[in-house]
Amino acid sequence: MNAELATADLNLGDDALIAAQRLAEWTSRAPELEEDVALANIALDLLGQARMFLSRAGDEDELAFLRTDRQFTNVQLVELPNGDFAHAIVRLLFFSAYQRELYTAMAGDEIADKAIKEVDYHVDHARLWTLRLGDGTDESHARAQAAVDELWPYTHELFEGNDLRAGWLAAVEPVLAEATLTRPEDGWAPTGGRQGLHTTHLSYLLAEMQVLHRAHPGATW
Amino acid sequence: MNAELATADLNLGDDALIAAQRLAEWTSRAPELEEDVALANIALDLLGQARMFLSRAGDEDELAFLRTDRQFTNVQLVELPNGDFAHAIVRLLFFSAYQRELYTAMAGDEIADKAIKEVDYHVDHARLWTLRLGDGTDESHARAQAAVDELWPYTHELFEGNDLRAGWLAAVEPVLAEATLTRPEDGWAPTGGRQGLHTTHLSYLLAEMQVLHRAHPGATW
Amino acid sequence: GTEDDYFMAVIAADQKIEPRDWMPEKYRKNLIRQIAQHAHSEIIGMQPEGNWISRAPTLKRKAILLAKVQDEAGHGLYLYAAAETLGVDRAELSDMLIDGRQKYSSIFNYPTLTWADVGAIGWLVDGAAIVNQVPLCRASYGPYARAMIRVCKEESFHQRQGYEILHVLSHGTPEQKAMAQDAVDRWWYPSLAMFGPPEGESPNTAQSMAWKVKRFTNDELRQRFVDMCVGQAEILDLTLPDPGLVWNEAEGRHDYTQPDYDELFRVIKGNGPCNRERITHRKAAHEGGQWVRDAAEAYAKKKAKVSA
Amino acid sequence: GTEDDYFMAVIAADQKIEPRDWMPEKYRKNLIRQIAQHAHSEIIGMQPEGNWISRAPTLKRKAILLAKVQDEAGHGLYLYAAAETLGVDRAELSDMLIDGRQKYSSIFNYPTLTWADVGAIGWLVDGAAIVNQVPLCRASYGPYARAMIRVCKEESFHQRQGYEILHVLSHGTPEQKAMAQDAVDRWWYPSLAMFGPPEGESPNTAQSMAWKVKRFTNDELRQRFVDMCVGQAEILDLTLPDPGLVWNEAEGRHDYTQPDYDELFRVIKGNGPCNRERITHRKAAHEGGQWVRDAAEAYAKKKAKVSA
Repeated sequence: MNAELATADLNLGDDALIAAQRLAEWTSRAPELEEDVALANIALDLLGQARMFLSRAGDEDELAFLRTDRQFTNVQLVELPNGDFAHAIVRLLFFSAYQRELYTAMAGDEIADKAIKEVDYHVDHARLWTLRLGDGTDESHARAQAAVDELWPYTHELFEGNDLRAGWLAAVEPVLAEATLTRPEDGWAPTGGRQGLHTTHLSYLLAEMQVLHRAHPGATW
Repeated sequence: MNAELATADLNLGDDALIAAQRLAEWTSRAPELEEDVALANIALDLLGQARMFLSRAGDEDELAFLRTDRQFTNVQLVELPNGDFAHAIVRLLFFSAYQRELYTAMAGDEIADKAIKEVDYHVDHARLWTLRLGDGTDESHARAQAAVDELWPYTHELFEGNDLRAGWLAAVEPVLAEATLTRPEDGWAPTGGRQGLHTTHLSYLLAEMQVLHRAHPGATW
Repeated sequence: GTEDDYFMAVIAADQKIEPRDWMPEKYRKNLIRQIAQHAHSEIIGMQPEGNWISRAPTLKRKAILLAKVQDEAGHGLYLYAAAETLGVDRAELSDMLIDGRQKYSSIFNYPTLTWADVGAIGWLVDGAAIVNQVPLCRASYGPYARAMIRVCKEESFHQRQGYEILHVLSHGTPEQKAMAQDAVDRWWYPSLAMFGPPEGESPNTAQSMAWKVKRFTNDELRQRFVDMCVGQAEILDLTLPDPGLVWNEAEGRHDYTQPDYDELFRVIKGNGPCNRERITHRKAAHEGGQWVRDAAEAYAKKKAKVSA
Repeated sequence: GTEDDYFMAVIAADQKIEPRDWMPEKYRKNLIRQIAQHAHSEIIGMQPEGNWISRAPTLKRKAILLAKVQDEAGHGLYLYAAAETLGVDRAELSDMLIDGRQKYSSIFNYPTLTWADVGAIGWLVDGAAIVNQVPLCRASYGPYARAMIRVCKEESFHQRQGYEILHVLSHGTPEQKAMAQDAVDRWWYPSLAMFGPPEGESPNTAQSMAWKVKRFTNDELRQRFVDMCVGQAEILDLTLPDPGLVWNEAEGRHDYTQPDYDELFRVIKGNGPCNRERITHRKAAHEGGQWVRDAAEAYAKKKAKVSA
């Protein structure tokens, strides 16, 4: 294993872990029971991916529970606090479309090959809900557009150091268009996650996620 | 120092500390700048009381930062999550009126004698705002009444093992009446705080409050 | 009448009543009440355990717990579907849960204070649920019996997971062991109370047994549960918090102290530690999701119009 | 005209202009802009530091930090009061902050990532603010000068507290020391940028200096700040993140690398890491408090009617 691959594994593992943590916060709060099942299922897939990537980079629990936010290298998109259901769906669309591009580009990598099938389903689920919300009622359209506008700037960070943006745009733009949503102008492009510079939200997320593990150093669970 | 007094100090210290922590969450979020100053001031007073009581019971920082929720003995009233401003004011009214009765009954105790002047101001501040909200607009009345209804059951726990309730009612009931608010019927009386049985909210509050201290065992700050 | 005779004959022959079959109105109502209460319990039951997903101590435990809570949502889905075969709809049942016309298991009105509670719920609460539910796999109403087979299979998996959590804790650090014992101390009596009040005080038992919706009395099931737990507690090296719990050689069973049924009734009537919180949470999720369900419906209508 | 002569004579004599005095419209507008921006900075400045109140590592540090953030609210109050003497009202200023017509110091658009940031803000940001503000205690407009005297006194107390936080960290565990260095690395250049762009690029400087609202150029103040920090950094045993920072014997001052002014302008234009978050937070507090302010007003009217 070379150092570059270990870094990549950390990045991908952290992305998936933090995305799973946010999505799991929806548990018992979804707008319908089927969606409680679906969101938990997607969170489980992401958690599984996180475990595989982190285990390849080191000890999954040491990495997940004993690093500070300055040591996590996930993109900021996944750490932003949950908003409404439109926020969850649009974030899932943006993030899973990115994961699909990435895992496709990584073809031959054992973990990516396994995860791509899951991610296909995530994209599809997000796409269907984006259509329903964007092209549903006035209220759902407004909420979906607000989520798109809020989250778009954070998507730029997904493409630092790779050339996946064209493929991602080709996947995402038609969904937004079919959902009657406006694709925002590119402008502000917050960054820093890959260097451990996060929004202030991540340290709160980690405080909660790590509290039990850290309270019992060396314990087995 | 006898064991009974140490327990009393822990109870009172924990009450004040958790109340301060919740009140301090309002910082930079108050409905007007004067109220940002006032709430921070009250939180500071409570924090000061907590420090004196906990220091008399042991090491203030060990007690504040290294116990679990099962070891905290504050009443549940102070640990409930923040709601709207009416919730903050009504809780302050109920809690500070209790503190005033208690500290008055403790006359001669060095800490109580010092704190009583602060608490007089807290009661007065809460009283004035209860009047403004209860007898203000329809919306503020409805919000104040909702806060009274939600919080009233939790006041029973304040009077476990003491005979302060009559004095407290004599202080609180006229304020509610003048504020055109209905004093709820007594009924459900949640309990457990003094035995370390809390609502599930306390462990989240502590996870946040203790995260930094616990992450650096033995460090000086 | 002939219909009633046929119905009773099916029951007597241990055959299944199916949705298309005639059934007495009281049988139907009683079943709806029971299945809905069970479905509601799965849905509300997501909350106490869901409380620890974000804080699970390892990633593996997080995955197991998340999968378990997801299973509960799934159980809710099968059970609502079974109830719907009796001519009610889910939205109506959901409303009845939120406004308190229908109940859910009172056990979920207790808080989950530590990670060990996740273990204790699995071991004791799911254990009690299984003892209650295994006979329901033979319930006379087909859709209910079939849903219960699936539910019981998953529940017994959950119970083993809970048992294993406690086993690891009780063989871990002194703090972990204390945490496990504390959880068992708090969950033991509420679990015993899950079987309901003793006979004579439970209004529905006799009729339910005649209809083979219920097959054992509350006390029979509670005894079975106690007898089952004693040996498991020994292996766990944890103490069941009942000094009156002793083997009765003559009767071939354990004597034990009954739970405090006054407390049970207080909780059932709405005054447990978490009743308000559970319903407020469910209501917020349901009402907060209204705009989403409206959007899905509006979108489906647009698409139907286009393809028509 | 005579009024203008009198005004300039007061300025020339280093006397104070008071609210009742005649003043040029541009002087008034310029002052309102400057005082309001300063007040807004205090209000927005509560957020980055407020972020650590709930997590302060000891109760004493929690009390000190809470008191400091409370002081900032207090400074906001004096400064809004000073601005109000110039004929604007606070509600209007508050609206201009929220809708972006008036600015606040760009430094507060950076996040506070660790506890050490609280120290770095105290040492560097409050330090830079003091260098900027001490001359304003002699500003020609009386209410502003008097508010600044009070503000500067408290700020210098805050600066010492921040310095002390960093001192403890840098002499603590290796993790604490690294945390302190990391914070200084991140806050150094944004603090230098607080003095504004170099002369020639700052549109208001010449006029403000003529009116004795401003008394030194941005570069003079920045130089003073750099010279002050170097010795303090040595005692702190922390490195200022500028390899170009060296003593220039000939000039009797330190040479240093200028901050990235492109970044400063990006942040001023709204694209710093936290601009949106800061305004969203302020807006939520302001709008969320509307019903409270309405209630207070309605109550006051009722009482006035009763006593009338």
